[in-house]
Amino acid sequence: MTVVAMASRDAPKAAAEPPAASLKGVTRHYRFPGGGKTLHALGPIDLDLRQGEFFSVVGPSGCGKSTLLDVLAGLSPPSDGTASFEGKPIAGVPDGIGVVFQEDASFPWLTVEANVAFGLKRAGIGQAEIDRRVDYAVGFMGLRDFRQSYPAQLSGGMRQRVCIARTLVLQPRLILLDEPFGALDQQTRLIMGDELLRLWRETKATVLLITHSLDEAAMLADRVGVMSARPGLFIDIIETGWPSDRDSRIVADPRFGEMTGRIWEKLRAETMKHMQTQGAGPR
Amino acid sequence: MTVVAMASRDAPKAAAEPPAASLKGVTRHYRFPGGGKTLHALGPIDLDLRQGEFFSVVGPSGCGKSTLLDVLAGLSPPSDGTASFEGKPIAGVPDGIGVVFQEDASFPWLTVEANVAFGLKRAGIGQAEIDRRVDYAVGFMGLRDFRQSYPAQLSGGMRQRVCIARTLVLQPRLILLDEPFGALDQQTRLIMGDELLRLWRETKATVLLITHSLDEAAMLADRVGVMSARPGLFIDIIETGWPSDRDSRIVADPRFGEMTGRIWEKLRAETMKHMQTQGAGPR
Amino acid sequence: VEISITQWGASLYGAPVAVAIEQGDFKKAGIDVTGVIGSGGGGTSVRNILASDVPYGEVATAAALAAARQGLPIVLIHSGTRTVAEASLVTMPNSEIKSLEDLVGKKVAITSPKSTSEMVFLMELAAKGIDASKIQRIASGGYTQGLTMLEQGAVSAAVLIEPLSILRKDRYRTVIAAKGLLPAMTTSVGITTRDFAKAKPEQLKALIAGRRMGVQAIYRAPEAASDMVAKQFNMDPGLAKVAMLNMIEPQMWSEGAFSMAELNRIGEGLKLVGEISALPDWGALIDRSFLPADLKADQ
Amino acid sequence: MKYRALVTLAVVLACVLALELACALGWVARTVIIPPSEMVGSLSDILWSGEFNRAILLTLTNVMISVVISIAAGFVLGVAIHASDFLRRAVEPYLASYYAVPTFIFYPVFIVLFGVNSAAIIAIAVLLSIVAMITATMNGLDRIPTVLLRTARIMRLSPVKTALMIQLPAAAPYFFTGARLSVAYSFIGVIASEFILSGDGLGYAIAYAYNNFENRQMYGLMLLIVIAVTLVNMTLDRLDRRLQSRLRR
Amino acid sequence: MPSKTLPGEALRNVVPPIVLALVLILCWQGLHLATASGAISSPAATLARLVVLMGSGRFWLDVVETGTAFAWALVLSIVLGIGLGVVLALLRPVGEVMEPILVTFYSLPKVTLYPLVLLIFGLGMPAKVAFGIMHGLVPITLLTRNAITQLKPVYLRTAKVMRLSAFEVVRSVVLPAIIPELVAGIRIGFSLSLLGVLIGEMFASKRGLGFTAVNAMGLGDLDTIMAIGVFLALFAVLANGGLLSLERAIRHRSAGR
Ligand SMILES: Nc1ncnc2c1ncn2[C@@H]1O[C@H](COP(=O)(O)OP(=O)(O)OP(=O)(O)O)[C@@H](O)[C@H]1O
Ligand SMILES: Nc1ncnc2c1ncn2[C@@H]1O[C@H](COP(=O)(O)OP(=O)(O)OP(=O)(O)O)[C@@H](O)[C@H]1O
Ligand SMILES: [Mg+2]
Ligand SMILES: [Mg+2]
Repeated sequence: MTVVAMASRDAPKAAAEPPAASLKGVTRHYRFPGGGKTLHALGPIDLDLRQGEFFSVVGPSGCGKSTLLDVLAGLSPPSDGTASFEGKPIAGVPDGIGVVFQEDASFPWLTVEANVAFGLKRAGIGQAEIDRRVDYAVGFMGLRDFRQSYPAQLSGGMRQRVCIARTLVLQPRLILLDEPFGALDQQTRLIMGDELLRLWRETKATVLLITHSLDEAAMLADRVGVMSARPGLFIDIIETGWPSDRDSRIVADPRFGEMTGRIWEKLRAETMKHMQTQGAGPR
Repeated sequence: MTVVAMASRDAPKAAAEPPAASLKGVTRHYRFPGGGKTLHALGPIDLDLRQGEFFSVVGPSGCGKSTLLDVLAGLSPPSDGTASFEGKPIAGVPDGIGVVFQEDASFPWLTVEANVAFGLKRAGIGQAEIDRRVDYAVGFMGLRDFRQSYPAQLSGGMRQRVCIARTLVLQPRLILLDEPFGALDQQTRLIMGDELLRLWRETKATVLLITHSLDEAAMLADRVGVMSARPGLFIDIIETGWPSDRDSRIVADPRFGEMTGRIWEKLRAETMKHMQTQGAGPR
Repeated sequence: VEISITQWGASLYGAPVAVAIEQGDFKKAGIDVTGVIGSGGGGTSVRNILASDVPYGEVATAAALAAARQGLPIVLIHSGTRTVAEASLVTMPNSEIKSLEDLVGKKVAITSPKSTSEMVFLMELAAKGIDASKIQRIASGGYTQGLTMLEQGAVSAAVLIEPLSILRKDRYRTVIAAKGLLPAMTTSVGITTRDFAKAKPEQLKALIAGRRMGVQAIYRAPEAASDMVAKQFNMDPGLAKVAMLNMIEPQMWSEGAFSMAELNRIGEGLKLVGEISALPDWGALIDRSFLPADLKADQ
Repeated sequence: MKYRALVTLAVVLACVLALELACALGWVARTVIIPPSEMVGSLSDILWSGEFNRAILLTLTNVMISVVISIAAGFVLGVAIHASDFLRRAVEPYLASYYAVPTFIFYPVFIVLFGVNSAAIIAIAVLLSIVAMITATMNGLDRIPTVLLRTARIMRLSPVKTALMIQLPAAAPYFFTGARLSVAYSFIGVIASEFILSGDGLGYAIAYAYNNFENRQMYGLMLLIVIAVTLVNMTLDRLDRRLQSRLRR
Repeated sequence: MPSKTLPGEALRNVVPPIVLALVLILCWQGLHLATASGAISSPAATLARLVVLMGSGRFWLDVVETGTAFAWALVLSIVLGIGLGVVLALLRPVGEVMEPILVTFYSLPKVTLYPLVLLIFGLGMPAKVAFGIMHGLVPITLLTRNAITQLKPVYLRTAKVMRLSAFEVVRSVVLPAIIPELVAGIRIGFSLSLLGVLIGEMFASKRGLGFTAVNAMGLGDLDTIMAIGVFLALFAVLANGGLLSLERAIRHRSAGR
């Protein structure tokens, strides 16, 4: 039995079915240390993620995308509103959610293999089963020749694949990806996108992908959510209508240009607005 | 008299005119320290940059794009073949060339203003003239409100604009840009691209832009050079035929999708080829 | 010029020089002593002297001998101090130790192996006819460290020296003092290098003459001298007075003349601690030519 | 890498040869420095005769105890200080200026506290070396990328497991750097204290030889210390580099 | 750009060290009370002694003596250290060969070399200064070299493209770029050269705080020992605090991301 078979559930559902995750009136304020001032980073957001859909989020830098992901992952509670996963309110990190962060999160002191097996070991799964799942995930991510390597010996893109594999073997029902290919050049990103699509098709998990790249958003997703400058709101949610067996070749499709053009139109004003205020950034 | 007027020369020429810069059979080998082995990083390359044209280069990571730029800038001599700028062979950094590097090269210990004036001061230009040129460049790059700020207080995009301004005030006749917007998200890149186009139109300098982004290459350039995996060769040079008053809105043009599709087609195989060998990268 | 005196400021070896500086005796003798370099004693003093522009100073006899043995080009030009009377052995006030004999089978703190403190202790034992091997000597590293060991009960008695023993006299009981028990011996000598002795005999003569005036002044008016010493040493005047007066009786300071008997006594002492195996050939080490005529003879 | 080490060795050897030559030609006085060949001879005498075995053993034991105490206590203190913002703000200004105060002068205080024995020496050495470990521990904990801690939360690890399985290995190279410095400072602390203060150990043996003009013995002992410290240092340095290279991304 | 420090922020930086100092003083008092017959001087007695000391001209002579040696040692350590660091960084192979030697020297117990220093420099100021430099020079050299070798290559490439001369590159790019590291190096060199000078004074000297401290040790005068210790600690903490905030200000301004 492969990971795929185990992870597979029913095919994507109609909107009527209960959503995988849902946000209602969610906002997030950050408090500055010392002063009483708060920063309104996000929301209010209303969003239902459909079971098994591929949803991508684009928006200007600093608009609250990572904050949104934090709320969904249960890493930080919403300031207002409610977030729920599979019908249950999110308090703490729920079971069944996997996250791939923007930064390289591979453990430098473990081999690729040990990195991928890390979560499984914690979950108390039998060794035989661990081996099988790690084997599958390592192969799937094209890391077979590097099983015994340490992250320092890999390129940035390969390390990010290690992180994806590590998340994947835990068979999450909701996968949250925060700009996972940020370190790669565009060509490699497109190819990694193909792998991500293949993965999504095989596991049938619900995927939320945060990205800066319009191509990526447009090419990969069933729906693209376009966010405004901070405080982030969804100013548009676009249904792409791509077939589920799509791959990166659709960038050559004229409808693809149309799609990115449409997203770009929406974003342009927001980005311009944002750039004027980005001088003394928070970091 | 503005920078623009001073820098402006005749309008772009036909191919018959002497080229701005030219490479003939240029290759570049790197010697590994210790061993006698060498790495064939680039070429042989034959390339004429036309006076006043906007030429962009795309290619898989590690294919030798930066190496090509180094040769043109006179930072490293070709191993074989000859490189010339304005008819004279390149030995050492020639006068009249400006470079914007991939990494943030703004000097963190200087204010924006002092950064921009840095090269002018070294060139022994009078203070009044320096003030005028800095004033113009700072305004042109939208940095007027940040003249007295230090780079640490700016976003990555603004720092890169500081570097561009610092190069610009020296009024180079050939501007080499090595992935200048690498640190930015795609939306901001597109907007920076518009500014770059404006700059190019006003100064009439010859521009060579290295980029990872197909959109950027396709949208900005008169010609796009597509390079093969290492050792880098031009596998295709595509004339875009865009009008010179183009801007980022052409991404919505169906011909634009067609263009990127064509470049992508060329690159896909190359990138795949490259990914298989990128494991233990040099860095 | 600057000269070196061992234990300057900490012990009374340098008292004549202090007095001579205060009274201007050196200037009278034809040399201007502007400063004195002190040191922890022992070989450091000798090295200091060798490293100086005017390589003259007063050092422990043992150190001078050690230097000469290792072939350093020094000569002894006058004798300095001639007693170990400032040394004593103390214990806690409530201790059962009343005499040296009570120490048999016990532990005693000395400063370090082969040091003056050990030598004096062994000489005291020899004077009393006690077998030194029956008493365990512990090296503490210094006098105050020895006292701390004593207070913590790690040893039954500890060697001590003035002026420290005067400062702490209320806290400890003296088991035995060297004063009155041990005879005179040459504990310090004035030295210079052989080259300097050839090059600048006048300066050396002046130094010895100045110092002699200081010695004479001490014996003439001990109390006034002690105030001068206190000033030079940056020492409490009351303490200086007690310490100086204690040393008048044993005639601590020599005017400079050598005494073979006193030299040989220190030689025997050094043999006792194993520092040397045979008495040195004093004749080869001593150069009496800088001494005033009346002090040239052996005394 | 190997090549460079060889060149370094060659440079050192050249210096030694130059010194030997200078001594042989009488450019430097024998009373100042003896030729390296004699130092080596003296060292082998010292090792063969066993005269100093006790002192060597004592010094090494003290160094070892000091190393163990400062690494263990330094780690615990570093963790505690890291955990509390208040403590951190309280301690940082002092850590920066710590080394300027010669710890040795407090020796009398320590002998009151610990007695006149190795404990006081060890206390000085610990005082000197513990700071390196505290600083390195704090530094290591600081530099754990937050994304690793977030990953631990996503995997729903308990705080204890997070500490053991994420924080400890992630900061381990920094801890090792601290441990390495602790070893160096323990050597410095023990030998310097012996030299200045005590009546025992290798440091004292050098001071004694110096005082008694036994240059041959003094240089033999100095050579012994230089060689011992160099060997220990090089070994730890190599390990350190290996660990650090894992962190290089 | 010095950011406006709110009073609250300043308090948060100043209060904790003071609280810690008070706690330490309490512990000290506790030790004083706990040890028999007050073998350890009380904070009050130490303070009284310090006041007496500071009232005496002799003490200030010591301070001037130590201060002079220290100033020489520090200035020479900084100038030579930075110079050597720049040379070792620019002549890369030489630097790589010399680095292990310097690192080893740094971790040597340098007191053992003191006899050698005395034998070479003789006694007094030169030996003290030399000993201070032996402690302070190497860390400054290593930190300078490190800072330059880790300088982003793009700065040097930029300078090259602007066709600057080698001298200009060092003056207007290399040195300004490493100022924060230089200040950090100077901070460490400061502490260590002071330590070196004091240790030097502890052996052979007629004046200076190190000499006075050793003298007091010989006499078992704990009041004076503690007073000198406190005086040195205060000086070191204040001077280092100043350097530290300078370093922070520079880093804050130029923290390149
Ligand atoms: N812990 C925090 N404390 C205070 N402010 C924060 C914190 N984290 C984020 N912010 C602020 O909240 C806003 C949203 O941040 P967030 O990281 O969610 O943006 P983002 O859309 O993910 O940006 P990017 O595209 O650059 O990753 C930003 O202005 C940021 O400065
Ligand atoms: N100084 C050097 N010594 C040895 N090899 C080098 C050196 N610089 C570059 N290379 C190698 O030469 C090849 C081309 O490098 P180059 O930096 O030109 O590629 P690139 O196309 O600019 O890559 P990227 O898109 O990642 O910037 C790479 O394989 C690289 O590892
Ligand atoms: Mg983010
Ligand atoms: Mg490149």
